Amino acid sequence: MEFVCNFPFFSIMVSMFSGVISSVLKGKKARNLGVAVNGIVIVLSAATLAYVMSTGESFVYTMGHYTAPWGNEIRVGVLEALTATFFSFVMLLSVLGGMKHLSRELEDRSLGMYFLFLNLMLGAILALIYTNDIFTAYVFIEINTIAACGLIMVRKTGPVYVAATRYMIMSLMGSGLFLIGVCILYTVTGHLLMPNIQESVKMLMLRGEYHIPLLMVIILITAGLAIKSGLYPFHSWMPAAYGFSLPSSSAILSGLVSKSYIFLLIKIIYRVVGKDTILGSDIIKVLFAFSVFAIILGSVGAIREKDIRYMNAYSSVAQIGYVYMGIGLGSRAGMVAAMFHILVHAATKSLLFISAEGLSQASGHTYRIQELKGAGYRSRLAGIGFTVGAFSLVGIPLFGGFISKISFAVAATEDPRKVVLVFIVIAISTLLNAIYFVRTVIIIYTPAAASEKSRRVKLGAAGCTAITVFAAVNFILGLFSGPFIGAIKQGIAMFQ
Amino acid sequence: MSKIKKDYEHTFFGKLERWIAGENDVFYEDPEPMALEEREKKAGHNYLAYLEQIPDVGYSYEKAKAYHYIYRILTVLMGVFIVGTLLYVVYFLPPFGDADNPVNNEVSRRYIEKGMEETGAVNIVAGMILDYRAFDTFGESNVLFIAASAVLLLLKAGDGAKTAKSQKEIGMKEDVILQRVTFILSPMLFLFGIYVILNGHLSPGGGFSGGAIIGGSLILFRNSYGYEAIEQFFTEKTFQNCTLIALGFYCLAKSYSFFTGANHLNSHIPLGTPGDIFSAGLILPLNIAVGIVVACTMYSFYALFSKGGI
Amino acid sequence: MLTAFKFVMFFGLIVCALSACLARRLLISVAIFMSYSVIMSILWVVLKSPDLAITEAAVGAGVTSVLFFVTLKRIRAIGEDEKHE
Amino acid sequence: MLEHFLENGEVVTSVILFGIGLAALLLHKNLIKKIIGLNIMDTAAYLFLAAQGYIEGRGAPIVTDGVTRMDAYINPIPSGLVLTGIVVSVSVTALMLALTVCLYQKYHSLNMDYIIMKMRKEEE
Repeated sequence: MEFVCNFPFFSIMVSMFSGVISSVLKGKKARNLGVAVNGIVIVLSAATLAYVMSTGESFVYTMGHYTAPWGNEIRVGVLEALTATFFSFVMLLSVLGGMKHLSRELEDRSLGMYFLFLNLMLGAILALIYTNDIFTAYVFIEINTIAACGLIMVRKTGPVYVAATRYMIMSLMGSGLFLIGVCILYTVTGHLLMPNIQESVKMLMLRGEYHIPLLMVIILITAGLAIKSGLYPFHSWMPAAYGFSLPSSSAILSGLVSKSYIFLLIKIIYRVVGKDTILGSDIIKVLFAFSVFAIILGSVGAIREKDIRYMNAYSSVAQIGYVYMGIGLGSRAGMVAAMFHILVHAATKSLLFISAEGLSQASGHTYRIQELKGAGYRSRLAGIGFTVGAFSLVGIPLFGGFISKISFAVAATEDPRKVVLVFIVIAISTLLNAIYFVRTVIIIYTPAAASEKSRRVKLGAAGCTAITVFAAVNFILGLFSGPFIGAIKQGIAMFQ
Repeated sequence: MSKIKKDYEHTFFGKLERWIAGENDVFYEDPEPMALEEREKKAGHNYLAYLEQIPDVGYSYEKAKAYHYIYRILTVLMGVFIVGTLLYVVYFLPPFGDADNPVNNEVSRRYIEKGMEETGAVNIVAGMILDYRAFDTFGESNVLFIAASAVLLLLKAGDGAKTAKSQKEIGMKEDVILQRVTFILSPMLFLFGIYVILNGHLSPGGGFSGGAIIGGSLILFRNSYGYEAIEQFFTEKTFQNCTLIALGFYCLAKSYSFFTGANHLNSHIPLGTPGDIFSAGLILPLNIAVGIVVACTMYSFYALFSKGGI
Repeated sequence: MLTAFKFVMFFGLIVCALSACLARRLLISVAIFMSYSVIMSILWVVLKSPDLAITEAAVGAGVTSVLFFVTLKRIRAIGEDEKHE
Repeated sequence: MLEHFLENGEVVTSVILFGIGLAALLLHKNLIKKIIGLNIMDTAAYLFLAAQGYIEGRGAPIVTDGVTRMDAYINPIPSGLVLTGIVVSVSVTALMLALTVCLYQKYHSLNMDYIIMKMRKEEE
């Protein structure tokens, strides 16, 4: 076995271990450790990605001395390595972008805790991406949930506690459903490792046994993960959780945490239940219906909001709807579009949250959109960043969001029953997105009264880098989407 | 004119218009402040009665109230529906207690037949969670650790605000009977916890249950003698160091075992004779590490809840 | 005999769960939840899983319930502090 | 059907408990009751899992007298999984209780709806 095969395991262990060490470090040291570990993880994941791309095969890494059905293992393919690299990259940039705010807002002790949660969350997200064992997934889902709750409540004000509690209640309901789904799945298949489960499911489908329990398992697991990732009817916790927390936290929560659950769902669809089984069920249609509601109503909610953070949060509801729409199309092209949109949205929404913070700092710490007049002049880089993010999500050519919308439309043409609906939904949602994003962009570039013009705010080196790189990533995803889509296609082909 | 406008604002359509215009909670009006105060006054000193009389949310608007009832009924219906569907599913599940069920396959056969030989543990469950499926267990101790950190962050009284009040122990009473009983019981519980941890690979128990028992004995001790007595040997520093050393050891030991396993190297850890205390390779040290983490965490949960500091 | 005992325990579990959710006083609710955990741990002994039984008795019935009690105490203390001020 | 349910008493009970716990978690306004509901839901899932491992007439999975035949012991896997799960649920419970204490400190109430209402009032 090549030494590079150890890298995914190293990246999980390094981030977990650094989380444990952070508990005794002072704030600044913990911060430096966290950033360093995040950098190491990016390098390790990128090396893994290069290796997997070059061999063109996925590999399995046993956690311990026992192989397939007996021990735990992780599995690394192109899609996993790509997602891990991209997610750790987005996490590093989100932390850098909100660094100034973090140091100002949190006292020393809380800063250390913040990075403890962040490191453990990074480890948990990596483990969720790589895992090949469904019960391991449950345990790391819980770590992810608690870490996300920690990131929300680190600010310690009343509204934040309320937001964290609501988040926990919804999340725990989701984990409960997921757990009972896993229990039933174990009961009928007798395995916990994904390839073995898939084999048994195939056998059971052939023999026509346990049809109803399997259907129930799919429903429960999908519902649990949909609740946790905030699909439309279960989105009520999202605006408060994203709105009240620190900008880095909002960026990470909306960009990575909810996306890691969706990634797990895609993995389960392909590697546990089997694509054919899930296509034969009606679950996929239900997901599609919910996603249509999510796209439209999330955008409407965003239009109604007057607070820029809430607007971003509601826009997340709509974008998660897009991802589920890709899954709900039920074709491989739809899945590719969904995966690509996960990447685009992770980069774009983090950019929006961070530059919104920059804009509000330049306007005297207000978050009301009306009062951000002229903020684009006072903090130029944040203004540019927000504009790039907004245009990308509206779907203007040159930006990443455009490519993902095109991919959704192309994927929809494969299914004659859904194509009209998808086109209408994309058109309406583009219009609605344009209303609230362009409105905001116009407001931030409306010249304000002369007295306010002088108040310029510096973002700091870290913040500037983060916004620049995020904007660059958006352009790269828009202009050179070919390699990414190719890698995603290769990765999804490896899933089977 | 203005009166008409005001009246209009209180009608359904007026509210709808304001809601569309972006005012969030037009349907969610405040209760009359008088009523709220009166209710609190009525509750008097009986705290529990006060808790029960916490006013229902002040939906002065009738329709919102109706919505609330509909929500309740829907939730009950949903619960009944979930129970019903799950019961329907249970009807199709394999029968209870049958040896031919899908769960009793080659995996459990290997664990039972080869388990003692491969892991050295007499207790098959301990061998399974700490050797075959050790990654799960590693995640689990991290769940405990991160929850303890989150509780520490939430409940730790600020360093500047160390007034007499925040230091006040809740529910502390000098009680001779309690102290006498604790004097005998607490060390025995402690010893029993150690026994459970050390015999985790031989008999039921292990790090988690033993750690919880030790934590329980510490809680009992603190409850009867006060935190001054326990502060002599257990402070926040102790908690942090113990957790760090135990979890760090756990992490390193397991990394070593995963690394050697995946690269097909010999791990050079002697398994010993099954049945001895010093056997089963890494399982005993891991059990001790887990036990320390669990004991510290359980005690610190209690300490944080009762005083706001360890 | 064992079957009858098991059914008594199932009945007890459901009654405990319902009454823990519906009890008017929180203290009683927590106490009922404690007995729920104890019944659960006995049931696990019957199901031949002594590891689970000992863990549930120590963690579920012991530490979790103590945490509930101490939370209630803490809340009461906060409530009383507010009244004195 | 009824006979089948009587034979599978453990599983049926666990499913009913799961429903009760889920309803309490969603329905109750009181936070402590919500947390109790959460615990009931989790233990119900664990009971479900533990019941799957049981095999009539076999012993606990601890090797006695050196016998390592499969037909002497019950399935050890569910026990291990539940052991993991119990610790997860106690950690989550502690975190939720800590949040409850903090909410009570700020808003002097355990009623979730009331807390949300008070929070909105303060924000304005």
